[in-house]
Amino acid sequence: QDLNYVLVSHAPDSDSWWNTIKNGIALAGEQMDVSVEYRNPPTGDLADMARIIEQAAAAGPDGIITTLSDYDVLSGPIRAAVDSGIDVIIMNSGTPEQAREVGALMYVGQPEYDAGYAAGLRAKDDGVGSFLCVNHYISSPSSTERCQGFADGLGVDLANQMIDSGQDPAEIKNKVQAYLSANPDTDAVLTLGPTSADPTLLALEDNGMAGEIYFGTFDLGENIVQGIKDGVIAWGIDQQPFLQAYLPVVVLANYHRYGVLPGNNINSGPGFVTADGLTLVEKYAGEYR
Amino acid sequence: MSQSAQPTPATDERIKDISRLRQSLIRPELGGICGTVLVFTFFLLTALDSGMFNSQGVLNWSTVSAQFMIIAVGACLLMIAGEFDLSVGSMIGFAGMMIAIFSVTLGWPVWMAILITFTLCTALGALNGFIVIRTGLPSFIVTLAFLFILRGFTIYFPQTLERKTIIGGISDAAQGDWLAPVFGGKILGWLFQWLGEAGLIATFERGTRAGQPVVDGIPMLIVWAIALVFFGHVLLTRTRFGNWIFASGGDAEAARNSGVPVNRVKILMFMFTAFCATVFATCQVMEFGSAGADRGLLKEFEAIIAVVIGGALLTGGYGSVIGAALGALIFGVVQQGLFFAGVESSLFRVFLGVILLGAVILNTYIRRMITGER
Amino acid sequence: MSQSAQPTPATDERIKDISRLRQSLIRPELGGICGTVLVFTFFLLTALDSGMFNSQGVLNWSTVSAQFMIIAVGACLLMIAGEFDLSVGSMIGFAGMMIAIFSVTLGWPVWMAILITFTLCTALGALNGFIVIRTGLPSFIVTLAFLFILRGFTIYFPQTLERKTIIGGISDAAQGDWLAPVFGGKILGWLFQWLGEAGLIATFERGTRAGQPVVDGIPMLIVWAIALVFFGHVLLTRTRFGNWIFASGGDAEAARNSGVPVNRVKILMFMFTAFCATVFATCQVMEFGSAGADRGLLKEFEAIIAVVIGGALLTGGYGSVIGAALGALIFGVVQQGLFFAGVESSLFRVFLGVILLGAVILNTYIRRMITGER
Amino acid sequence: MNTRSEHAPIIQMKDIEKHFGAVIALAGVSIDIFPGECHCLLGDNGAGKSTFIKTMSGVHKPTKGEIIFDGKPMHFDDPRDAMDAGIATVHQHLAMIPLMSVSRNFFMGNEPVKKIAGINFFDREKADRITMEEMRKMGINLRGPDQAVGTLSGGERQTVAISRAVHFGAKVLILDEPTSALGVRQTSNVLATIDKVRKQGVAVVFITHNVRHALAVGDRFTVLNRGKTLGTAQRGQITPDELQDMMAGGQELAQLDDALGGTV
Amino acid sequence: MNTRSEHAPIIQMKDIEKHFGAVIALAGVSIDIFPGECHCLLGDNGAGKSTFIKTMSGVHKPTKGEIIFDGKPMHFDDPRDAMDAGIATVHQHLAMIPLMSVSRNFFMGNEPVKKIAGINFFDREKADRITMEEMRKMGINLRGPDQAVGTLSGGERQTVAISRAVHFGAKVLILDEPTSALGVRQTSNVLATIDKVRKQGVAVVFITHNVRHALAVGDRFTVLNRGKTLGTAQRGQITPDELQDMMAGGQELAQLDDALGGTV
Ligand SMILES: Nc1ncnc2c1ncn2[C@@H]1O[C@H](COP(=O)(O)OP(=O)(O)OP(=O)(O)O)[C@@H](O)[C@H]1O
Ligand SMILES: Nc1ncnc2c1ncn2[C@@H]1O[C@H](COP(=O)(O)OP(=O)(O)OP(=O)(O)O)[C@@H](O)[C@H]1O
Ligand SMILES: [Mg+2]
Ligand SMILES: [Mg+2]
Repeated sequence: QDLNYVLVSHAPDSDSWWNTIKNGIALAGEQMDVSVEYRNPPTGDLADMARIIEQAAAAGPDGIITTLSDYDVLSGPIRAAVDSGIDVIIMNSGTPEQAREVGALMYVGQPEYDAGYAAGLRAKDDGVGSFLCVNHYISSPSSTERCQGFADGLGVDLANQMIDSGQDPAEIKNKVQAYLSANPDTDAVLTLGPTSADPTLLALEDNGMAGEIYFGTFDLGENIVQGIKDGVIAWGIDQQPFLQAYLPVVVLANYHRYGVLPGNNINSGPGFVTADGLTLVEKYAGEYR
Repeated sequence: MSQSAQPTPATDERIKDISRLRQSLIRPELGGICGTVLVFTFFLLTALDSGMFNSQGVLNWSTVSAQFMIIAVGACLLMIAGEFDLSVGSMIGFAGMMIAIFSVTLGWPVWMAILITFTLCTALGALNGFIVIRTGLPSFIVTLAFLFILRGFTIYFPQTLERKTIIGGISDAAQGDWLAPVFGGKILGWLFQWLGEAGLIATFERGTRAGQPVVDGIPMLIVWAIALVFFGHVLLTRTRFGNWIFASGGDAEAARNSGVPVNRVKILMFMFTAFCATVFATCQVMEFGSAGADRGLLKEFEAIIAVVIGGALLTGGYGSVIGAALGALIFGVVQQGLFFAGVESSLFRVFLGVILLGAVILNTYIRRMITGER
Repeated sequence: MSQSAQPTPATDERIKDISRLRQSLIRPELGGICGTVLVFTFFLLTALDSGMFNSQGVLNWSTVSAQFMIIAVGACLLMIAGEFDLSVGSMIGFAGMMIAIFSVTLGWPVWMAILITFTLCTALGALNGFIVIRTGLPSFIVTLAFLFILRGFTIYFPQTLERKTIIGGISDAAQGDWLAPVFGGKILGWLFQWLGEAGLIATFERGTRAGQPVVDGIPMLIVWAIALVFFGHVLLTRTRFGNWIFASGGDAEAARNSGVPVNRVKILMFMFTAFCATVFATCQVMEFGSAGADRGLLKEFEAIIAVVIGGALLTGGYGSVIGAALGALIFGVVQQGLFFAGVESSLFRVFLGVILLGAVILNTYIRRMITGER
Repeated sequence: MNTRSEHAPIIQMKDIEKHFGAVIALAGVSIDIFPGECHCLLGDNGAGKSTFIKTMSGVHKPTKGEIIFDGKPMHFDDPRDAMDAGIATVHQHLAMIPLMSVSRNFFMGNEPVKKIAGINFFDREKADRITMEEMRKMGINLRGPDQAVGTLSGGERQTVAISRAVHFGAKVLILDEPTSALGVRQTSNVLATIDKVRKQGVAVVFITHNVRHALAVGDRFTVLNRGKTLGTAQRGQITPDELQDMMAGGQELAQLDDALGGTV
Repeated sequence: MNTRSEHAPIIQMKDIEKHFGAVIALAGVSIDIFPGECHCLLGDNGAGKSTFIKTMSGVHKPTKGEIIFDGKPMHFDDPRDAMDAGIATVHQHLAMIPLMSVSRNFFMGNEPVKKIAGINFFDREKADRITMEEMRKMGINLRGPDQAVGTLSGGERQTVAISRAVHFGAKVLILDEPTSALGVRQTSNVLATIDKVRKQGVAVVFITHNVRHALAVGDRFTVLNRGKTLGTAQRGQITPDELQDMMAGGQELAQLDDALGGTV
């Protein structure tokens, strides 16, 4: 284990989606025989995240894998890390251009706005004209970007179609129901991950709109996969977090050992997971998917 | 003796008169009652046609209020006993996670997982109380420490055991279990079925359940909330233990001198708070079939807010469970009502803060009238 | 009179002896000092070769500790004055957002944005204090309301004005501003330049800044922290106002009777807390160039924890700014050190809770020795 | 009145010591209390009077020494044990909770219960009725049983506390400086109550700094000084001046008294 | 001692009324205080004594009435104004903060300052020195000036409070029941201090429930009853029994006193 990589995320401790990431780097570390670490700001405060990147740089690893969820905040520390001789790969959020700007080797991921936009276009094709975006993490900018992208893809104004649902499942469920009964002509529901998708599923089941209303979601989870299977959820946008974590480790290890580097960025998503070909997805949802 | 027996004459020329009506009105719950009337009036006027008051809408805000009520009852009794619990939210997350780990990861029967979790969590509540009693530290600090410790374990356990922070599959495990429906089931389904058939409540017009009534029963969550409020209210006002709770919070030293087992009362109240949090967690886990490491965030504040809106005194010795329940109702109705009324949702927090301030000022005024405090 | 003048004989047969050494050791900061020594020993043993103690590493945990210190100083003085501020975290988010909105959305010069934000936020602090004083409500409740109100506005404003919850581009706006570097700049650049050239600290290996030292100065954040700690310490221990702070927190009624302007002291301390939060927010915004709606979450607890670890009494009237600064240092070093030591990060909260409990118990013991309290 | 020779003592405190950490509050105090007597406990501030009666009423456990109650050695684990045995105490810092109603305060720790469906409920009507009655007996007209104690005057509170102790059939009634903050009228009220209670055969332990209050109702007088007893005197065996001197620790005050006309 | 005829009054309180919401605490009280006299304020619990002296010391603003200090009408906005004018008060509920050191308490609200670089700093050495000195004068041996007040006994705290008031050159010293919780020795200490202070020409207002304490040092006696004054009497114009009767509201107590030997 001569090589040593650190992955710094922007997610608070409890965000379940990042598990896949943790599992991804752990597996890659094992397979490539390098040591990997996962770090994150406990409350999801991006300013704290900047400090963690600085800390990681101070510890002098061979490479840092990190997100670029706010270019303003993170570009400084990342560039400093790059300049002090540490190789950096940007994953998950940010854009390829921004990654190049800060001097990262490459970008692996799915820009949030673009993913939302793609989903919006797809929904527009399916005849959706209005929607409800269930934002369970309103204070985080990337979640708002997803909703904004979706609205722009549909070509409508976001306005009041995004709700601050909080993270309590019962509150999410009841808020979705409240919104839908107050706005019965809503065409579609968009959730931003398992935290909001699971209660929304129950809410739709309860008020009989399951299968009736157009339902799309970001990210996968056990219940989401089940929902897709049952035909309640039209699609899940899979940005394949596993790849976002796994590939950078592999790339870095190979680069450091053999000097080989892919010539381009890797778009891990957006891939739309629909009812077709769900077996593996189902098996590993929440763990590697 | 009789000759010196008029220290307070029946009428006191030094006190201006207070009308009978006003006197019969001032009760600890008055603030809560006013608030409830106000809130309902407001939403009846602004959101009547938004579906907030049809059967579905009513169930909607009732469920949310019931949630708040469950934790508010525990927080209320504990606050009257003079202590505080900031670890309620973390306890909710922790309890849910324990049930999931026991039943899914370890594969125990669900009833056993639930019972062991209840034991474990009330024991943790007792530990909280024990530390507060033994060290004499303010419960704010002790339970703040537990807020962090419990949340840390809630994230750490599933991550090391299952490599994820949401554990699902509890619904499957709970299939056919005898205890699970006590928390996750619904009652009176036949009544709503009948109401639906009789056309008294709306039925689904489309979708998988077309023809069924939109409300197919009362969730056990609401039953638990009512039961706990009833239990708490009777305990507080109708039993000697209730008197001890007031006494412990009013002045622990004086109560101890009078023979009230203050330490026991306080520890029991910490355990009861933990119990309520566990009920909350169990209902949630049984309804949603999964436990997440982020469940219950900030619930401690919500419980305290409901209790304080309901007229309890933050420093103990004064309050009412009915008041706390009304506080929870106000909280739930406002939160959901804003959605029905279509108010920009990020303003909810602003409303909450303003309501809290207003309610507390009103309650202080009422309390001063009742107790003659200065 | 002289004949009755021995109420306490020089030696009292009813008090057992306490050694001189022990007596000279017991000071309010003792807990903080012990903790600091312990923490540094621990990390020197476990994380020495992890880069924690090279120039970059030191700067890293110093910066984090400095952040905690800035809000801890305010919280400490306020707590000694007998009050509490739960709205610190929201105030940080709010202040940052205001600066961003003024300078980016409204296009005002940055210095004006900063000055107006400072005015606005200290005015809000004064409002907090004013409500507490006028209504006699516990500051826990009042500032809890403000926690929600301010956070609500921090989300609402950028969303309605800019349709996003993060506002960037402040760095560009701050270019050439005279006030911005006071918060976002660095000092002693020449010293580090020289150290780098002399090969005493690491330099960048590549990029546009190749050859420059990795640490190119001491951030103003650290300067602010030191300045505020110094100011707070002198104010508290060396001025009459400091005596008034102690008195207001120790017993407001007694202080008032002795002619201490308690209300003024408390309101000023609320304003100072808000000022510290605004300093924190401004440094952050100037360093990172953007303001987000989620900045400062839970910072109120972190401030209180640092203060309490540093030996202040939650109920007021006792504490030390140096202690609070040490508490912040411990907090920062532990938080960053665990990363250096490679400990599973979800366990951080567990550590934090345990350290908090341990520190508070130790401090209580020390305080009882000092004050003879029972 | 002084029934000392007729009865066995109801409480014997033998060689009681009590240490608080580094402070020795009691260094071996022995006292006998007889039924129907009013035993005055006098002494300087910090002499240990409150500490002494707290060991008697089960609040503190003595570090050393023995308590013999009704002929049997007793170990009180907490105040309830002492109360159950018949020792009622009105503490120096009032054992009343201002925010609670008079009737709840009156029965605090001794609530009457009635069984409904096998469960013990607090019998509020009974509590209210008894409270109103007892208060009327003591000459206090309440607005109602649910009036908060916080609205009563100091003298009234003291009276509630004493009548509570008497009501619960105490064999021993301990009063810790009940008159120190009271006006003349309230004071004579309290003293009259003590007199009445004593005549009912209850043993009264009465702590005061005021020699005249002590002499007004006391049968025997024990003076504590710095955690030790200076001995017990019978009524009539001691003059007020002697008692005063003992309390102040001997002749020290003579000159001062002179200057002020000997009227302290 | 009674310098009444020689001087103009230092404080005249004219027709003071004070209402708290629905409670009329003072219903028009007038009093003159002369330099060098000890003016005793007596009365039942709740008669309004504390409220009255609080209006005098600037804690409360009177609802009606006028305060004339040294011949000029005065309006005290807060206690500092009164202190600056030379009125020092030792309040019934002690104005001491247990967690703070003796020297900080001694100077609370009156901290000595020294200028360093144009900034006023709290002059600690001076504060410590003066405190130790004053305490020694009063016969209290402190461990050090930074000993916390919480470690002092009740009598010692009272003494600190009084010596603080005297030290700051008060022209008027107001003491609200300074002796109510004190032992005999501490009480005589306090009375001796009052005597000494009075002889220095300071006007003392002394509130007590104890007729004997009042008679020991008082020059004039004013009795308050239910917010009104029953008039002021000169020393020698009134017998202790008359005073006692006035305080208790007349003859009501006669029979009770009989039963208890007239020694209340
Ligand atoms: N819980 C305690 N911890 C430590 N010391 C104590 C405690 N209680 C009392 N003491 C000390 O024991 C001694 C006796 O105190 P106690 O209260 O019994 O005196 P007292 O005779 O009742 O005085 P007073 O007349 O002022 O009420 C004092 O020195 C006091 O400081
Ligand atoms: N801040 C206040 N608010 C309302 N009522 C008050 C206030 N302060 C005093 N009172 C009332 O005013 C009356 C006079 O009180 P005060 O404290 O002046 O009596 P006192 O003569 O000092 O009695 P004591 O001898 O018991 O000290 C009482 O009825 C009291 O309840
Ligand atoms: Mg005592
Ligand atoms: Mg008074």
